[in-house]
Amino acid sequence: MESKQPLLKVNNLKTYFFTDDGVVKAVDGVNFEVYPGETLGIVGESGCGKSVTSLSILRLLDEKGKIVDGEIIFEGKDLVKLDENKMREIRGNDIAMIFQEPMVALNPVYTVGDQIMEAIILHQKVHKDEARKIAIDMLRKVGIPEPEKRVDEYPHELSGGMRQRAMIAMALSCHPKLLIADEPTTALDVTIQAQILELMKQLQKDLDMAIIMITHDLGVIAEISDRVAVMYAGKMVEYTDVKRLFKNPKHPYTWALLNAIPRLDIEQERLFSIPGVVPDALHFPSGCKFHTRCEFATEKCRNEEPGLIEIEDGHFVACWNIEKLEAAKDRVEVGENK
Amino acid sequence: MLRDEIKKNTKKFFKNPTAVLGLFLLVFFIIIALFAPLIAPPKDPNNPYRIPIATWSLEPKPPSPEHPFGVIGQRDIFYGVIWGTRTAFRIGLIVAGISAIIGIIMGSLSGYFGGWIDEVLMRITDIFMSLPFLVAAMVLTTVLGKGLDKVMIAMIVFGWMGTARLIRGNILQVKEEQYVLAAKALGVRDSLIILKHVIPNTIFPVIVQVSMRMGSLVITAAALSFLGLGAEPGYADWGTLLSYSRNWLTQFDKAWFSIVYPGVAMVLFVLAWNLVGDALRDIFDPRLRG
Amino acid sequence: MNEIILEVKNLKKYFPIRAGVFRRIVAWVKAVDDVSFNINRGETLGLVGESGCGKTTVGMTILRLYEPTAGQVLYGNKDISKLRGKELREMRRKMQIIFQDPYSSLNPRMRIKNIIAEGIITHDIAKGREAEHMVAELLKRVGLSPDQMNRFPHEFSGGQRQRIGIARALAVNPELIVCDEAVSALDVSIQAQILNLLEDLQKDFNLTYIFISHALNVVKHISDRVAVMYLGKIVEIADKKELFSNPLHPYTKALMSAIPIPDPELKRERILLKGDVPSPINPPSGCRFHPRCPIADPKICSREEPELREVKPDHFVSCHLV
Amino acid sequence: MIAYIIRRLLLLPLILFGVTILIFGMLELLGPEKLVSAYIRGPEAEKVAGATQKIIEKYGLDKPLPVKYERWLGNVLKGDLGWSLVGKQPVLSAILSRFPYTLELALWAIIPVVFVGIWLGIISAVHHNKFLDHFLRVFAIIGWSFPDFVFGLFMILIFYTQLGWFPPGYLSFDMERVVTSSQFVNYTKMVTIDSILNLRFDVFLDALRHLIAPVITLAYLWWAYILRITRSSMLEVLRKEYIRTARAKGLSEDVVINKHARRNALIPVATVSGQMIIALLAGTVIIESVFNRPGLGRFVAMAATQLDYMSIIGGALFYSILLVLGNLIVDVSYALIDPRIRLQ
Amino acid sequence: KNPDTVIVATIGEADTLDPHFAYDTASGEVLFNTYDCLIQYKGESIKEFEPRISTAVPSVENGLIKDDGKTYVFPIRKGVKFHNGNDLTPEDVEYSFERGILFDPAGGPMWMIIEALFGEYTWEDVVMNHVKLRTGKDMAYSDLFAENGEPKPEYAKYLMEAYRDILDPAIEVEGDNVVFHLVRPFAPILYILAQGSSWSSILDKETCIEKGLWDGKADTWWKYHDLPKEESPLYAFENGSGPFKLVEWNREQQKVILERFDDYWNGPAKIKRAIIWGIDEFSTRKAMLEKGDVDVCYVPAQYLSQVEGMPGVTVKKGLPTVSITSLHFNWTVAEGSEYIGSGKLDGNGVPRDFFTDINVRKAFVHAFNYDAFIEDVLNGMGERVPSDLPTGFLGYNPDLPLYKFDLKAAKAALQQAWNGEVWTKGFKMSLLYNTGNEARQTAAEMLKYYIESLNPKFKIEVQGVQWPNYLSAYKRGLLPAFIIGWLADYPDPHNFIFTYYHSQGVYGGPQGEAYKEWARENLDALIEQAVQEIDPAKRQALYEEIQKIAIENYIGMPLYQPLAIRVQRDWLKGWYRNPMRPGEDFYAYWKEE
Ligand SMILES: Nc1ncnc2c1ncn2[C@@H]1O[C@H](COP(=O)(O)OP(=O)(O)OP(=O)(O)O)[C@@H](O)[C@H]1O
Ligand SMILES: Nc1ncnc2c1ncn2[C@@H]1O[C@H](COP(=O)(O)OP(=O)(O)OP(=O)(O)O)[C@@H](O)[C@H]1O
Ligand SMILES: [Mg+2]
Ligand SMILES: [Mg+2]
Repeated sequence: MESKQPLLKVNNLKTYFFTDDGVVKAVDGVNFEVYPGETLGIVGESGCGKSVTSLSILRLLDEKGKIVDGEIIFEGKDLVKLDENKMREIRGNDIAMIFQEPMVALNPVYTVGDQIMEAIILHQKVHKDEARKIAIDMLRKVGIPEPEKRVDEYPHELSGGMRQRAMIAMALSCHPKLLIADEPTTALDVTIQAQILELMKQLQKDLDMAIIMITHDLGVIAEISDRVAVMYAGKMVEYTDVKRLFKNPKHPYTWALLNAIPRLDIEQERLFSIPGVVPDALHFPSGCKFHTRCEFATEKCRNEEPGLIEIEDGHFVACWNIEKLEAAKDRVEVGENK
Repeated sequence: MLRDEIKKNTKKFFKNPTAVLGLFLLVFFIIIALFAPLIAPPKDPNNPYRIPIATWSLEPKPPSPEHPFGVIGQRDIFYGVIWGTRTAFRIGLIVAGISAIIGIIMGSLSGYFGGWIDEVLMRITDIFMSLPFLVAAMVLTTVLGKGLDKVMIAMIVFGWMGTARLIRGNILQVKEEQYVLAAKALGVRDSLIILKHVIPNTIFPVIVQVSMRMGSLVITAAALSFLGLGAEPGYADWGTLLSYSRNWLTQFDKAWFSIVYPGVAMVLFVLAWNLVGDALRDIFDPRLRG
Repeated sequence: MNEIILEVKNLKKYFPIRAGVFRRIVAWVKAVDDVSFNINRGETLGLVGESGCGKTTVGMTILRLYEPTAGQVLYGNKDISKLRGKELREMRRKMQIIFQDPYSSLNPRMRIKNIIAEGIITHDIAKGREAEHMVAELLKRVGLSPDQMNRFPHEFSGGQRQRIGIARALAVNPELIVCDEAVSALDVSIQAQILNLLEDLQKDFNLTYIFISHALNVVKHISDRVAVMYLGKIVEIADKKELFSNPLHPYTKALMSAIPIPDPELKRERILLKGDVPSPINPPSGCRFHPRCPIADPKICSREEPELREVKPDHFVSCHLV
Repeated sequence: MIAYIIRRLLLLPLILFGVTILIFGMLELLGPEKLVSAYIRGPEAEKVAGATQKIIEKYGLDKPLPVKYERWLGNVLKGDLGWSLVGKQPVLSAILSRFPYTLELALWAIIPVVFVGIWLGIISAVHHNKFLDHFLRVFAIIGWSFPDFVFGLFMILIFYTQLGWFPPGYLSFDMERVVTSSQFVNYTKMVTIDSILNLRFDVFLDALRHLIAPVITLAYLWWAYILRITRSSMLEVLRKEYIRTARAKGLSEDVVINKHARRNALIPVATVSGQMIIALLAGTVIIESVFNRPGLGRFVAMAATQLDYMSIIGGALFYSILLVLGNLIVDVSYALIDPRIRLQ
Repeated sequence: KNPDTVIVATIGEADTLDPHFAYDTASGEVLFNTYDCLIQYKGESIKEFEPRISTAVPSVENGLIKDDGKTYVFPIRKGVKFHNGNDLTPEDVEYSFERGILFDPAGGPMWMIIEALFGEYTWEDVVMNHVKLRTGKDMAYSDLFAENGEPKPEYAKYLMEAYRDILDPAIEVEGDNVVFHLVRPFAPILYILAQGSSWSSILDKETCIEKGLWDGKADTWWKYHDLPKEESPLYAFENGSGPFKLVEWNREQQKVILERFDDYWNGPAKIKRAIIWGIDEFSTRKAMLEKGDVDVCYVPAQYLSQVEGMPGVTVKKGLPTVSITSLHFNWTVAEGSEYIGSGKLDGNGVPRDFFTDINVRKAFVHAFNYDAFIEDVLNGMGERVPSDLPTGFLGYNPDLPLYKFDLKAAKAALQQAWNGEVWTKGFKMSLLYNTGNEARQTAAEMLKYYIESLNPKFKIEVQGVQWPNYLSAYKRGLLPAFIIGWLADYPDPHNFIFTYYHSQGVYGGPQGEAYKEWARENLDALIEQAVQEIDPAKRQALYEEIQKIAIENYIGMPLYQPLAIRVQRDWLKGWYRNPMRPGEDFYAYWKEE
């Protein structure tokens, strides 16, 4: 992996919202890179800034949101500085995106086909009939039965799973190099989620694209990602490859999170619970953002913000008390594999 | 806390310059209405809404120290504008208030009970809505006979349907809210559920609606007066004052003060309510915020 | 432990679909179609299934928030569906519900105090000072500070609101609580808090839960027995350990395999189901699962409706091919 | 959808029946004494003593209610709405002959209202919270607060009294003569259309000159209204996920707004435009009176001031039929924009 | 502008073009220009006549008035053509009057001719008198008819007789003459027949029968009796012989367009086209006058200042009229009136018979500033008259005393009224006016102002109601006092004196039962005597006496006799003033810069 050049490199990204109530530091220093063909998972609880991160990459923030610092290097260009026209050429063409709610992410007054063809005509500069063919092809590829018929249907005529497939077809119609999937399966049933995840893996292989998979479901992360970034309150707290993360989490938050999920594969007497609530983005705590809920927190945590440091090769953690966690891991009985 | 909520909303309200302007105007008009007897002392305290005759001549007289806004139709415009403020408030508050109450009753019955009650009430609502408001008010006023009270009755009779529909829609929505189910599951009586859960959660849009209607009601009443169907001549009412100007329109020097003073009073009054209503809507109805 | 507290017999709930010129009923949503099970005092029955399969409807019908179309719900030995007026209200005291949505389940214009006290006052359990005292106790019990009882719901986070919902349910000393997706809307870290709380409360008050969720892992964690629903029917019901170690119905199997497990090294075989969940308006004939079933036998499955059979002690399955 | 329309069509007679009861009820509030004036009038007519009683008997004004209603409804169904004192004609023909004037005025007003209003609304939403937006908002709210007759008075004061540009009335004399001459074919009775069909552009321009002030007066308020609706609807739509999807595809802002956002934003606008057209037609009651234009509006206003009950009642009935049919049309067209409804 | 067209901007609009139904000036104006009458007023005079269709004006001297004033002979002009080209014959004249009398619509004008010929006020009364004579029974006209509208068989012949024996002989063709036979002398008859009286217009018999008017037969006339206005075929159609033809009556625009009749017997008119346009909004009318778009413009007195001095516009003021506006008292207010407060003399109302006390009437009469009213409100466009008889009429005497504005006298009278009770207890009543009539409104306000200034316990509420409601209220006797005007139907004192003072007069009734009784005792006989007197000098004396009685008894307060204003463009020539003419005489006009 190291041999390759990263496709996308995000450096110290800071995206703030300037609202009437104050400045929301939704993303406050995020670094990661995505290599061609790999899947980067971004995981974190609601409101931690996952979506804002992805929207920042495509520069689709609303007028209140500003990228205040950092760079987003895609194929050598800094997207933050790119002019709007150039950016538009990248959107949908080089980087595509799918959203959480397939119900509302499609325009209700145009047919699915229309909406897919739009991007094709725009980026591939083909004729309408040609575009339609491509669209039908695409729909078939994502496993929609009778694509010739479905192409002329309106979104509300499709089921949730179908719509998400159509969204995927739309995103992939121009063969992007990077697909950003923002919780693509959260709104779907598990059996459908399984279908979609399978489809995405398949398509990734076929098209050789990189994926940024955003989710709050650690199960999905485990299933699909190569590397994982864990976010908490606008910050990256841990960043490493998927196996290491699940086997040997180094950040107290990651660790607690893993133990808080009820699991199918192991018996748990009692769930580990993280006290308190996710802090409100307007009033982030000082120092380490997690210190209010962290059992290892010290005076230092309260006052100084830990940086993301590479504690071992390719494993980044932002915590002052890594050792304390190691010690505690033995104390806490998490349960055993069946 | 409620106080916090109020504080927050108040803060939001005061951040909006147009809302503040509206509130300022409104307060201004309220003060004028309250102190009308001091600002323009009535000649006949039993009948203060009748503008005293300033001169026998029908000719308009331009503003003078004695009649600061001039005289039209033998009446002192200043007096008419001042007491017209009271008239405007009376029309707006009474009509908007009573029709809102009727609307709330009809809407709640319809929305909460549903079924045939809903069907019947909604068809009745449809029927009343099948007449354009202005025309309907005009017809009923004509039938009832002239006079501001008749205009008000007419506007009430044809003015409740909007509220009824709004309330019904909201109730249908609130009825599905889980807290209503929860109350039901707790064994709370239907009547209490309406009173404690449903109405409080539907009433704010009605308040917004009422404040937005205030202005248009005053306009409609004035329009009827202007056409000669509303208040009788000599009544302290802006529309009536404006109707005097009709026949002097072609002469700028004789018409301008009779149009400008009551006209501006009216525009500002309506503007005040609309600004306040707009701001309230922004606060209470986040869907339309922006 | 084996006293049956609630018995559901052949429960059906159909919702009419009105359409056409005269708003006539043109079809029925068979949201719950012939469901039977029972619950013992003090146990937790998990109810899982995908969205739209009728879980909520079961819960609501049990509480008579919906009128059942057919069937019986016996509480103790009273048929709830026949109760009226005072008796019904009395019964409602014994059964409570906690909702999924922590936002819409609390009246935004009422203080926490009044929300929780509503049941206490309705059932004349206490009044005034005393009621307030009880509210304070309840708040403490669900892990909130009594100082907060004068606040409004929107001042609380999702997890806190869910606690308030729980306190409201507890206020009337219920015996049975239906938890409808009580933790689905919560973040993982909060979800764990609430699940733990529910478990503690169950122990302390000897509560019986019907725990409705689409998340198999959560159900597995909290339940004693689990019923799996598909399109308005129970397809499998068994003791938790039995069900998870030995699922018999192909749907149960598929469901289990579909759940992603947070362990990248665990490689499982996936049973991928075809297509979407069909609509409950015109459910497939025969076994409702047959169009998606990987092992369906075209001869019987599409024709005959399988019955819920006890294939092992206390393990019921409704499948022709088990 | 079709079922819905059919249902609406079936409800239509019911509603209209209700409307007749409502209207007849109002008529009956008068009592026979006052109704007499619907049959005779004028000081001269009163010179003959005993005429009142004769009229009451002749028209059966003292009969019991249901009998009167039946008779009245029977007449209404036959198209006999009584005699219009103001119109000097049977009420129905009085209404029908005046309606084209009003329709013409309303149509002319609708064009700027819809086009300009929607255009401004979109601009305002796109420039959300910028200067232009604030400006248009203020413009809108002032417009919404301006009573139409006051605005009309100002228009006359400025554009006729002072500047002499836009005269009140309907046509100037020479043109009037052209229109009434036998060479001029009145296809629609709407002079702006007829003049073009007759290739008389001088007439057209003259008609336009008379139309401008009332059209602006009528339109200004509704501009403001449509602007507001469009703006908030557009703002709501612009926050929708599918707009983000469209942007994520790399579409230009133009396409996003004009294709993806506008159509969705216009759906709620379509509903209010139905009400608006009705209100606009009703608004001519005042505008036509202020600008001294012939038409249904002024007819009704005159009928009301002169207590010509048959005409007001007939006018009200006519307006309500327009309204009911108008709403039906709006609902249908609504469905045409929104496939979610169309395909139900 | 428009050299051969005259455009008149006025208010209101013709009510009907059926001459026998039309009873308003707006209709009269159209009929005046499209039909001919037997005779016409001579120029500006309202006392002298000229021939028109009749080649001579009947007089005792020329022998055309015979039998002591009971027979009138009209020699009919030859060569007169109707607009459709038909010739006008004596039969047409006979038919016209007979049709009108048989038609006699309720509320129509035909009572004048019927009164002149038969001494009754409606044709139905004439018929019923006949039936009574023949059967001895007192019945209502409607009793003669069966359910299906046909006459009951037993009465059919009386109906036929009514025409054959009464009406037909009353108007007869004798050679080239038409002869009227009156049952008694009736002094005003020539006025009633003169041009300007639309009810005396000459119709074309042939066209009328074609159009479905009365077919001229004796046995079906009742089918054509009292038809609704709109059912008359002449409603919006004319085929007169007048100088102008009706081109269009555009009811949407309240516009009547007339065109010159080239075959007019007296030679074609000088202008080609005349338009009468109803524009209710004064401002609009004025603006059009200013721009020269209209030639004549109706201007209410209070807006006089707006047109005076307008370039290119002639304003003539102070023109005489034949109308009176006065306030009369109701001596017996009808029961249930809402306008007399409590109905008792308790300070919160007035008793129903409040005005029977002459002191009350006297006080009211003195509490009005007549001169200020005329000066300020009417801009001087009014004249004071001592009684309800306009100046210039027979019987008018400028030496009769005018009421004075005298608050002291008013106060004294009120202190005496009702044995002083009025003064100590106070009273309260309403004065109504019809909305839109600013003059009347101000009159009411003024009376209120001065009465209330006498004693703070006096309360008069001034209330505006719409015209029809006003009419109905005063006619039902609900108003304690009412302001009303009368416009002459014909310029004879009878038309005013009878109306205001006779117990059966139109305004007699609303003055209450007590007044009627009083009038029967004191005035009725005198009034009846006066109308039958042919000698003008004797009539003058009789009318003066009547007026004296009225003035002394404070029967009403004549507020003013309006003076008219003429506002027209300078370029319109040929105008002359005749107060009996209902509007413009386009035949006389031409235009010249
Ligand atoms: N348009 C916006 N205006 C103001 N604040 C915003 C806006 N969008 C997001 N935020 C804030 O930014 C923070 C991060 O939001 P984001 O949507 O990235 O969270 P997320 O991790 O995607 O959560 P979820 O799992 O709920 O989607 C939140 O606190 C949110 O309130
Ligand atoms: N009030 C209702 N009227 C009509 N249909 C209803 C109603 N409530 C539920 N349904 C339908 O009944 C079926 C079962 O609904 P239910 O809410 O019980 O499912 P669920 O299993 O709880 O789903 P979820 O996981 O989405 O909450 C669904 O198809 C739903 O659309
Ligand atoms: Mg997100
Ligand atoms: Mg559910």
